[in-house]
Amino acid sequence: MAGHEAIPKREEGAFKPKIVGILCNWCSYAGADLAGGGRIQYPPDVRIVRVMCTGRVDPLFIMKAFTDGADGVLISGCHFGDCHYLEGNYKAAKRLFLVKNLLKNIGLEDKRLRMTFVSASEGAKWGKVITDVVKTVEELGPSPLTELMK
Amino acid sequence: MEAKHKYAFYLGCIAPNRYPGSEAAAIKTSRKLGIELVPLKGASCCPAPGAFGSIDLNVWYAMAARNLVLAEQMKTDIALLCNGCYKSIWEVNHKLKHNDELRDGVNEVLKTIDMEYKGSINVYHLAELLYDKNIVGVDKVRDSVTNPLKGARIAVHYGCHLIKPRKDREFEATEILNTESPTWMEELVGALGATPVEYRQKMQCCGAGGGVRGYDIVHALDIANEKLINLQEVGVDALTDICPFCQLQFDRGQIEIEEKFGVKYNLPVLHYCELLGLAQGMSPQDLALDLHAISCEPFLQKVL
Amino acid sequence: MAKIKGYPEALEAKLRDRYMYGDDAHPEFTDSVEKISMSIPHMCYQCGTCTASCPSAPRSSYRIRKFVRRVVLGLETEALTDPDLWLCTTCYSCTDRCPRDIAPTDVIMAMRNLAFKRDIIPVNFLKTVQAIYTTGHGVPNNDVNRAARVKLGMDADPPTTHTYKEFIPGIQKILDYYKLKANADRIVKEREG
Amino acid sequence: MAERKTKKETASKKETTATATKQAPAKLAIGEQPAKAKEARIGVFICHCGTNIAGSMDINAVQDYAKTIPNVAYVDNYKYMCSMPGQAVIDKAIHENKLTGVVVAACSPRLHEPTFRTATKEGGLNPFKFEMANIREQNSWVHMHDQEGATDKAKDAVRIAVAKASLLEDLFPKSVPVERAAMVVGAGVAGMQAALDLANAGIKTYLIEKTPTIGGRMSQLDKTFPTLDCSQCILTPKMVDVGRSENIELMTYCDVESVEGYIGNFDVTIRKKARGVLTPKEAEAKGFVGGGCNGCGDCETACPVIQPNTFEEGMKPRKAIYIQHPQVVPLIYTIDKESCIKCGICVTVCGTEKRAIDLDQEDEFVKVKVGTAILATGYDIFPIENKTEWGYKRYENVITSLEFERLICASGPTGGHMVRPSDGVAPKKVAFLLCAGSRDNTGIGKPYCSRFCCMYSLKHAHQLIEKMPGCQPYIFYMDIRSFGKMYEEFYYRIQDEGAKFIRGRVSNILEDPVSKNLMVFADDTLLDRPMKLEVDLVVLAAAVQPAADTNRTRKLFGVSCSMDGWLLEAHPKLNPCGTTTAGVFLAGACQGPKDIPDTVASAEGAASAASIPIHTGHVELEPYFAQCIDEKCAGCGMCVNLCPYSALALIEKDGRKVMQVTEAKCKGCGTCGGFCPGGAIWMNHFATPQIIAQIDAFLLGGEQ
Repeated sequence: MAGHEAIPKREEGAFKPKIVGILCNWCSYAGADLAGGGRIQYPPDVRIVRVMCTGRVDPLFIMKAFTDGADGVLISGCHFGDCHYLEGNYKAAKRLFLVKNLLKNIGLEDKRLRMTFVSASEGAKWGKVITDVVKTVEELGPSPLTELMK
Repeated sequence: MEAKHKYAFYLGCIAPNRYPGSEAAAIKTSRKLGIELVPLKGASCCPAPGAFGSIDLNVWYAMAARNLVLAEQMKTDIALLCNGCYKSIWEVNHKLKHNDELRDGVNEVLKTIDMEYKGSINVYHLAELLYDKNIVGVDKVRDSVTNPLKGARIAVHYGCHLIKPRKDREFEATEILNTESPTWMEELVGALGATPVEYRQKMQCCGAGGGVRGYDIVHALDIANEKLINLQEVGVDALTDICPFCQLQFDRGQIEIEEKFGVKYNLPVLHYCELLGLAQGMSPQDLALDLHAISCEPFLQKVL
Repeated sequence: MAKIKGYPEALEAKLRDRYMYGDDAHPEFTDSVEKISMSIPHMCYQCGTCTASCPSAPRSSYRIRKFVRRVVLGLETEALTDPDLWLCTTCYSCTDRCPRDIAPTDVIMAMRNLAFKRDIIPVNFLKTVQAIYTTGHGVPNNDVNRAARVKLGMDADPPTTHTYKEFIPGIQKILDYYKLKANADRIVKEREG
Repeated sequence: MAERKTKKETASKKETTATATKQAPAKLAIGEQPAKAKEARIGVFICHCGTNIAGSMDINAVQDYAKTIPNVAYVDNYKYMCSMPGQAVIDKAIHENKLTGVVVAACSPRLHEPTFRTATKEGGLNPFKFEMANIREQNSWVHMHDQEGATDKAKDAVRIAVAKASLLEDLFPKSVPVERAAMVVGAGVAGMQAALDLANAGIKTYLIEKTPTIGGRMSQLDKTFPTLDCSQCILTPKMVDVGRSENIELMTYCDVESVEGYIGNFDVTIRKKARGVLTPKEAEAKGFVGGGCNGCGDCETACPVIQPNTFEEGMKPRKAIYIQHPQVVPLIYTIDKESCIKCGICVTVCGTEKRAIDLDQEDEFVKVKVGTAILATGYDIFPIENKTEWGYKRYENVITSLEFERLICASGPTGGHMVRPSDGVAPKKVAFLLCAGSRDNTGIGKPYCSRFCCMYSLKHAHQLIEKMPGCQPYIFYMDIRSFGKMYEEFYYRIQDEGAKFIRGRVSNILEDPVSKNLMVFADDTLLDRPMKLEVDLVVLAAAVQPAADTNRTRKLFGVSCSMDGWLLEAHPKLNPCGTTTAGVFLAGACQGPKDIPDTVASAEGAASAASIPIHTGHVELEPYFAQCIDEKCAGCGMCVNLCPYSALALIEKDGRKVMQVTEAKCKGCGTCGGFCPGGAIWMNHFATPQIIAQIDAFLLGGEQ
């Protein structure tokens, strides 16, 4: 039954996190489409940018998102060993590791950046991932950078 | 040899209050195997999973949690010798460790008696420790035997609540996870010099659990009787168990079966700790075997 | 439950309306059973693995598959008033084998809990409660056993609540928290006077 | 997806140069708004998809909002954008409003991007000036109870899409020639059928089989349902055809070692496992004219080593040098290296004429080039002993359905005499357990229905009744799934023949230690009574799972799998034979449990799909490849090692080192672009400025 119940609505004026989701075309984006077909319900706070492979994700995209005031960034690709381009997701994961450290150094909770692995057949899992990512960011609250940048 | 492993010895009800021999045996024999059992002072009934689980699971959780907290205060893991107690103490510990909502509920109640469940200890069945080669293991048990139970044909009753349901259980010794055709108890029996005997429907329940023995004794006895028939078919000198409640059902039960069904088996029923005691040279008197409803004499003559 | 036709009692019993009506069903019963049992009986596909594993089934009219079915359909009264509900020995063979990964045993326990809320409960269960309330033990010590313990060189009473009676009030507090003793006494009195 | 697109597209093809270098227009600082973005005129088209989208969000609100987005020159909505009139709306709007780009807010681009690219092209724009906003699969369907949230998300999605569309560039798909050859992996009935179809269509086909013979599972079966044809009788003609076909290069006892390249040009390395026996061809190559194995079998007779025959499910012995059964194709012996003791007796008996046996033969590697490939790796039986309650491997007389097939088969270990393993006596009562390990959510068995067990168990019951009068089959079932043509009629027939159907799942089985008979415990759910049935033999209709090395093979071809390991089709309904890797197709049970008719049908489907690019002669690749902006390239060369396809290289250009992309090798993953410290790599259609623009649009644009 998980995922099929309506998502509890936020009360008025509650913090609505802004989350950027960068998805690979072959696994996670397809998985997200499958979640749609299965009518798996999840919170609407993540905005999706599609790339062919998570390997395409330039650390600069992530930093740009945060400096633009994103409260969270989700990178999602294929499971290791399943990359449509053999090893793009490995390289993305390696890079993200560095970015996480960078975030810590500039005093941003590295929990705001998440990499997940969702295959084209894991619609239900996609629902769980989004729900969980949103929950995490909600708990962290608005990004401190948003204030700083102003 | 001094004890390497120390446990809070959770007694339950039937062992200390009906078969004190098994309690005595457990303490003596395990010391010889490097296990020190220290009393868990102020422990109560586990409480009976059948009765309390049926009435109100929340009470069951809370009462079991109280016993667990006593051990937590001693900072010692629990060892016990009864499947029923294992069901309550191990399973509630397991549930509370993995379910925050449940734990908070229980601590709500325990607050009224200035206790708090932390989930800081583990719970083990003595039989599990005896078989687990990282603690004792069959070989050590064999080496501890001074009076091998040569020539005795002994069948094993595993009981239910130690091993079932397998999907929730976690044992270091994975052989114990086999609920359909386990043989680890047979290995332990073999280690005592006796001959383990297989029989039909070995894994069937004794019939006493779930409050049935109290609710409909004839029904409960009929289940036990089916097992006794299957045991008679292969011919055994004794039945061994790792659960005093099963033991009660088979030992006292034979008397009741005779009254109600008019059949007599005279099959001695001993807790594995009692067998181990005999094999380690304890006398029938040291084990208060005279308290058994069914005389162990014929069996004893064979092995002593 | 079946509709009453208003025949004389004997006839009513014989010709009882055996239709199942939509309004027999109480979805909230299904929900509460699932909550208490922490299991998923609504996923049952009625394969009968449970009944086939059950030591009580061959010697009684107790059918665990039927009880699970009643949960699926929310047939509360039919389930809770059936005396067979108390014939489960909780051997967990069904739970061990259920291909749908349901825990039928826990489902039965949940139904028993709900039955107790309606005062439906065999007295022997309550006697255990009373025993524990006074002694801390479901099977308390007795003199024969005390003597034997002494012979074994042990204390006449085990190092449990029997020896450390100061723990008994705590136990009573817990049981009173759930009004268990009060209810037990009341029900036993009603049954046995 | 590439070839699906190209089928739909007819974009004017400008032959692009072999290597690509990005010229000035893209010299943008990251995030800088390029001039062309400013004069971009984007048309936004919002689809209702009936109520699929309109039902969960306020389309008008989205439309009104879209009007306020920079660069948006026209906004419209329509009930079904993908319909002909819907597409006409786009066409018309492009002309009337001089649009430079198109955004359609509708379903997933994975579904309709090709459609709307065509529409964009019809309107006179380059098809790649189109961007899609997914407001169905990833919005209306997943936020059905949150109208406000869905509407806001849709607004942002449109804004993000417009931002990208404003920066999109004209692209021209690259056309590459397709190698006029295909490969089929696995030579069961699916692989054989696919190979035959391809071959008959005039395509050179390499048929790769890991075992020494073709035929697969079907050759192990005795009869087939519901027609009761003898399985071997209808299969062997195909096997012979495969052996004979001029266009099929049969490679048995071979594994796929590695795969490189892309649709039209796969370079596949094949490991020829050392057979220890030379075919006549190989012998001739070695100069032994007229030599090589002729299948006489003298070696087998002489061989002293005895092993269980896997083809007979281990119920029959074979030698270390063996053929699996009399009808093998090719009829060439094989030496089992594990058990061979190299005594050399076989070499002697084979003699100096044939000189067929070479005990020291080593594995060889062969490279072949193919345009398309079909995976037909089939299934295995799930290790049913893991369901301990039924005692398989613990009780002698509990067997699997596949073992039953061999026991009842005239060419089987007992010559077709149906006897039980414990004592060789013919059984009088036989229990069939359906869903043995299937429809099992415990994590031990398989959650899915294995699909053909019901039917073959009915067939087994029929065979018993027919072969051994007086033998009573009991079929323990939960549901009989007889969905195929003439299947329900077959069920009716078997019931009529006297098979007893018991609607209950067997909880456990106990063996009588003396008679070795079996006590079967079940609940007759229809009678509502538990039953304890003593039988002589139990047949488990065991669940099936993907064949052992499926996972290894699929990874070589870049094919995904579903959670239970079955290979994943491109679309479950509309593209069941395709995969997400262009040019790779699926046939038969590797995609999911299938009976023979479905397997053959899917094989023919895969063959036809795989032949299309080959007959077309060329395919158009997504022009998503990387390009180097020489001005920015520092020639550090760090990207070169990142490329999994070694498409990048450092070259000398006007006296300095710059990176150069070989388009043909580049698959457009962008791993290099994601790394380049200087931002010197331009990823077509996913360029850094375009993606940054999307991020900015979401976070900086919009109603704060």
